[in-house]
Amino acid sequence: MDLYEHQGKELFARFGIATTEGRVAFTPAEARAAAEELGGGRVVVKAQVLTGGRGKAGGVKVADSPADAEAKAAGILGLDIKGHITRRVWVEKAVSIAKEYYFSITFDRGAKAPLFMLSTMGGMDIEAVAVDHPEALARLHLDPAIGLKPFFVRRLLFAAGVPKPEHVGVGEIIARCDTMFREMDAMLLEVNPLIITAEGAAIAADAKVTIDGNALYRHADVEAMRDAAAEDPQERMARERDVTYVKLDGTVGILGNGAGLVMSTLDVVDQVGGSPANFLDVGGGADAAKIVTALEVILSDPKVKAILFNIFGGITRCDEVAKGILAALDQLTIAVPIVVRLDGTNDVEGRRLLSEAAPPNVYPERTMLDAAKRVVALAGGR
Amino acid sequence: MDLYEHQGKELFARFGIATTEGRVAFTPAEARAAAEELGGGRVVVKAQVLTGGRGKAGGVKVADSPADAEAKAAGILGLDIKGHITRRVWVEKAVSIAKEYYFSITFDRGAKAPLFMLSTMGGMDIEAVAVDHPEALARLHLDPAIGLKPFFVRRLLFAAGVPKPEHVGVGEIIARCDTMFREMDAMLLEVNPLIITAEGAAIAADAKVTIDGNALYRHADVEAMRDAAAEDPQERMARERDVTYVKLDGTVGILGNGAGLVMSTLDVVDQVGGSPANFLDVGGGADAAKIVTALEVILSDPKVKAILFNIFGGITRCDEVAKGILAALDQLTIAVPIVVRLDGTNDVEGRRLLSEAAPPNVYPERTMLDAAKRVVALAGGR
Amino acid sequence: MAILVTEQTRLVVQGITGREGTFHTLRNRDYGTTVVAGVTPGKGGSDVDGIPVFDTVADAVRETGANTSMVFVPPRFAADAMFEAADAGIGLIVCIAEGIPAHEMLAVYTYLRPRGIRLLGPNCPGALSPGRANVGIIPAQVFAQGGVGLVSRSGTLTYQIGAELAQSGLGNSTIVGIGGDPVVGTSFIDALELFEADEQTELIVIVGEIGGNEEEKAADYIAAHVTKPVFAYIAGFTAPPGKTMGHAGAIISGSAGTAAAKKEALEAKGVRVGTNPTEVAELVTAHVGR
Amino acid sequence: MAILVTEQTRLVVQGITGREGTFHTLRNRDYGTTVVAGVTPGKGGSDVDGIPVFDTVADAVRETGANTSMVFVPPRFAADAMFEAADAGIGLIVCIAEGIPAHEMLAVYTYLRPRGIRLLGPNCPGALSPGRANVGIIPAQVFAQGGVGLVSRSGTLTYQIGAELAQSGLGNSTIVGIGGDPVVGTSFIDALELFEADEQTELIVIVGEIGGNEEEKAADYIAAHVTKPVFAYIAGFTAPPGKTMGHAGAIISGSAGTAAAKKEALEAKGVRVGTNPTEVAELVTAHVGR
Repeated sequence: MDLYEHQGKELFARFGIATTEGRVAFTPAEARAAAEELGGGRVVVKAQVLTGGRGKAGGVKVADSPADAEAKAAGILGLDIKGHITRRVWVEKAVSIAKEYYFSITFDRGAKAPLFMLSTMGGMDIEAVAVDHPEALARLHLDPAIGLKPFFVRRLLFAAGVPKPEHVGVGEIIARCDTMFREMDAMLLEVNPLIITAEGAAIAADAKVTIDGNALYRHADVEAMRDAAAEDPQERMARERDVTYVKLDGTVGILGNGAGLVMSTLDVVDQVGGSPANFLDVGGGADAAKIVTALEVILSDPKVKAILFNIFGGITRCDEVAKGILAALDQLTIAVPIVVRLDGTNDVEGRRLLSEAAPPNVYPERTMLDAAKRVVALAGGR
Repeated sequence: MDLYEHQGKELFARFGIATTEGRVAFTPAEARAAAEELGGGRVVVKAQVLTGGRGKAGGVKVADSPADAEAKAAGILGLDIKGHITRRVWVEKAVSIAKEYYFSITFDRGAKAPLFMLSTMGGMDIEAVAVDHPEALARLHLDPAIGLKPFFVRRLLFAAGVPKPEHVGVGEIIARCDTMFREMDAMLLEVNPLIITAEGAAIAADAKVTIDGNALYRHADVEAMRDAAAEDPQERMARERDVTYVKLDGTVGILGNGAGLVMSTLDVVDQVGGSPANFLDVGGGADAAKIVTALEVILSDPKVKAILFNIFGGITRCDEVAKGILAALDQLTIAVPIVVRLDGTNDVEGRRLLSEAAPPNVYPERTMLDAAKRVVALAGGR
Repeated sequence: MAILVTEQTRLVVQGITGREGTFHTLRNRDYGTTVVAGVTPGKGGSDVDGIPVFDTVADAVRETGANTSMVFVPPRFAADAMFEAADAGIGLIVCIAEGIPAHEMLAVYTYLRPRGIRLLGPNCPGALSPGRANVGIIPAQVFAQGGVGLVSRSGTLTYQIGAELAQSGLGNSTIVGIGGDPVVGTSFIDALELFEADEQTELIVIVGEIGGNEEEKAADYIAAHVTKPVFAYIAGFTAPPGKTMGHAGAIISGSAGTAAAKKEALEAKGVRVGTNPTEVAELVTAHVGR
Repeated sequence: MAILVTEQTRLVVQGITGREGTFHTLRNRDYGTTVVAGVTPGKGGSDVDGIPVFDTVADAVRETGANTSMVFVPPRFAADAMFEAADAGIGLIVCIAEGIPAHEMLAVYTYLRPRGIRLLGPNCPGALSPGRANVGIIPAQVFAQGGVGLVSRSGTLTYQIGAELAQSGLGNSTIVGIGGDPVVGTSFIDALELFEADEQTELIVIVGEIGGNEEEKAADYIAAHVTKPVFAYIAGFTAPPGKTMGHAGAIISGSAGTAAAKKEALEAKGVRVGTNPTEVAELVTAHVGR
């Protein structure tokens, strides 16, 4: 789950990471009030969107007074930044910037270790730095069996060429970010820029934080930060019902068990001339009720002209899937044809249930390829 | 560093370990006031001494009223328990005891892991339980690379045969004791008895805690608990001056560098007919000032009739030792003869310094055996 | 002789008394797997259809000589269960449970790896050596004994490939589902190493998907260390960039980690890659028929 | 060929710019040890009598190929220094520093052991292979090259024994001080295993002391695995029970761990034990003279 900058900074403050002081605002008037609460001086008004590039898009403005903050917020709220509509801004005290650094911790699945990156060339696109000035980007994997020790922070600071007088301040941010990264189950924690003020202090001036969805059960406070309004309605429905759904642009609704099989099904549908309307993985061990729910999610997309069930049961039992299809036909108004391919655990029983009920508009197929061809034909091609 | 029961319980409370409520008292009147503060009901008055067996010695008494607590404290204060004079008592609320268990964590240097021991046969001498009912004493080493996980606590509870309804309460004590053991750098943490009350609650009813002396620099609060008055004056002087000193009963003062070499010197002095007055290890890299200090410690024992310096320099430099001896002769009034054996790093220079100064009453020897024979002769035998 | 699970497997099931645990344990036993014990704290002394249940894995190992554990507990207890198995001397842990926080898995992995304790999963279907043993949830009826070693990041996709191979008359030495989570215990490379050393395995099929760079690393390993023929299938050619498809394994951003890039990397090292399950089965069949 | 420190040793000294660090580094180099680098954070780019100083061990390893580290930093920074050395790829760490908290050492030991990284110490004098290399604080002039492998829990007592052997005309393959702290990286058994495999070593002398049961475990190991003659000396026959004598190694309580009990355990396995340094030298001389 991705956090807004202001939410990330709320966590920064909790872990003692030096950051900017600010307030979140949903209206221009709130932005003015926030600027007043912050002392009435110069502030920065920043669009809160879950995407990058907001600076270039005009989503970050300096304001010299509360009235100016109100005006700047009015210009930013509602702004479309790469398809994300700005619905909130963060108003923070302006700080004197002497230098801009970059710091991040990424959960590196390939190396099976957190990757720490630090650069004195911050504030800009770090991927460009990595390409154009690779020597300016210090990259170090932390051995989780050792954990963050002083030597590791020193290596990072020396490798990035941070001047010695700044080691304490920047090192403190690194160490506290490590604590937050672990304790909050973060998958990404990025500070860009990490500012060195004119007085030599280190401050985390931006916050990009992603929390592991599997760990949210123990971070109710983070779960509560979720901005349901910003989510795609179908994807929200899917999440709330615990199925994995990604909306695509085509006409063939696809439901399967297991991410790999569903991806493969998308490929095959594409190869035989169809266009997938979605990716939907019901996961392992789905029962009938979950199948009903998943069908509801698919059907909420009006572009769907036909649906393909591609189930290869392992922990999922085909008889449960068949029951779910029959229950859905019973409970929902389903106008589109459904092609069903059942294989694996309890497949014989599942196929028997379907053939006995013999509902109209349900087309059983025995192989994945045949099922894909059939559903594309029913959907009327691409 | 060993802690008194009441100090251990202070730490227990800090780590949320359920323990008895009480007050420390240095006089019978304070004991009475403590009993009143605790509600005026039944209390237990317990001698605070850094040794076991106080129950048998009459150091633990139940008192029914504050007046009774005062009387019982009067009987306990001043009590000699295995050579330890009782100078403080712990007055605690009496609790209803249904069962007495045993629990401890020991830093097991052989296994290089903490050893957890749990038994439902507590309250008594656990060494006797280990011998007579070994099956009743669950012993488990904790893998430090895993740390305390729920499965480990379960293994311990099941192995010791703790009834299921008590798993939560006893398990909580085990887990919190583990936290304290690590965070306080403990070498031993023993709870005997761990009481199960009539209501089924688990309470740590005694506390025996030893803290790693090498880690005291980060536990100023524990260092402040030290009862300097209860220490041997010479051993205290040695500790404060950072030399390792153990007082023995003989007449030959012994000073060396390195515990092994000093122990060996004791053996050799004994084998050639002498009796060591002490063990004194100046440690590695002692400078002249430390030598003076160490001599002061040895000389504070009036039984010493002669002193043996046995130095084999590695990190310690023999010239520094020689300078220390000469400085001590200068600064202190030394009436006893000193036999000096210098070998190893800078030994030539050290011997030269001594032979040039040629102080009276200082007898150089070239080998450990010769030095031992000489000092025993000078001390007049055993 | 197959790899990982064989006639030597002596299985203990952690979470045996749960609904799924019981169902799949009994299916595994019905298949012929030697299931010696189950573990559910507090149910020690009972049994599941004759399989003795213990309070701790240590008890199960001591009493039954279990050497392999299958973890079927809810995700928030799974890391604890894996540590318990490792601490009790289990040599192979098969973790079916999914939804385990990545940081917990990192701690488990970091502990197991230098100690040589094998972990399959989490969020994996287990391993099946047809005719020998089945540990996990792979539907065994799909697979026949033979010479194809099959290793996959995906569960159900593995069954699909297996079924296609079976229709072509090809059997398997072992089918290994390594799981698609950010941190899994066994990599493609680990499985390739085992298959290369296994006499029964004549050729190897790896089933990958978009995201990460495990397939690319496998390609390098194959070029350097694998003498047996290797085929591959990659899922996700039509996945749009920047979307998370199901498990965390399937994240793509930019060109790296795409199905096309993986296909290219594998083919550069001589691995023949199919673009759908039928095609990979055809490639293998054509090779064997030569 | 000697063990642990040899002509192949390429030494980096952590804490080289401290007073003791500089003194012993230069002594080690004067002896002939290949000292390639020093590390002091913030002093990277400087040198100590021509030895380049780096900010981190990783830099030192990359630039100089260091394979052995000597740790000469204050005790509260020593655990960090050892982790740094291990993380940088150092294979042998020799920790001279003493006074390190036991729990910190436990963490270091637990990390190093399963990864095969050797640690000598802490609170040890290091290792000396006469004529080849000296890493640590052992006064080299006492020892000559020869066939006696010497391993000891005590620093200065080792010098004493070495001096007695030298007076009898006997030299050493390697002198290893394993340290007397509650947690040390190398045990008697580890050293015995290395000496047994070392061609230069003809016989082995172990120097133990009261406390713990390392000598007893060594006795069992010797009976099972060591073919070369082993002699021993134990210090502490006159130590009173229940007193802590110097380092934590020397705690005795009751009969277990006493010098007499250790002597008995060793003699039961055929190890000849002297009760003072002169006697052990006489036993060895008599054996060699046979």
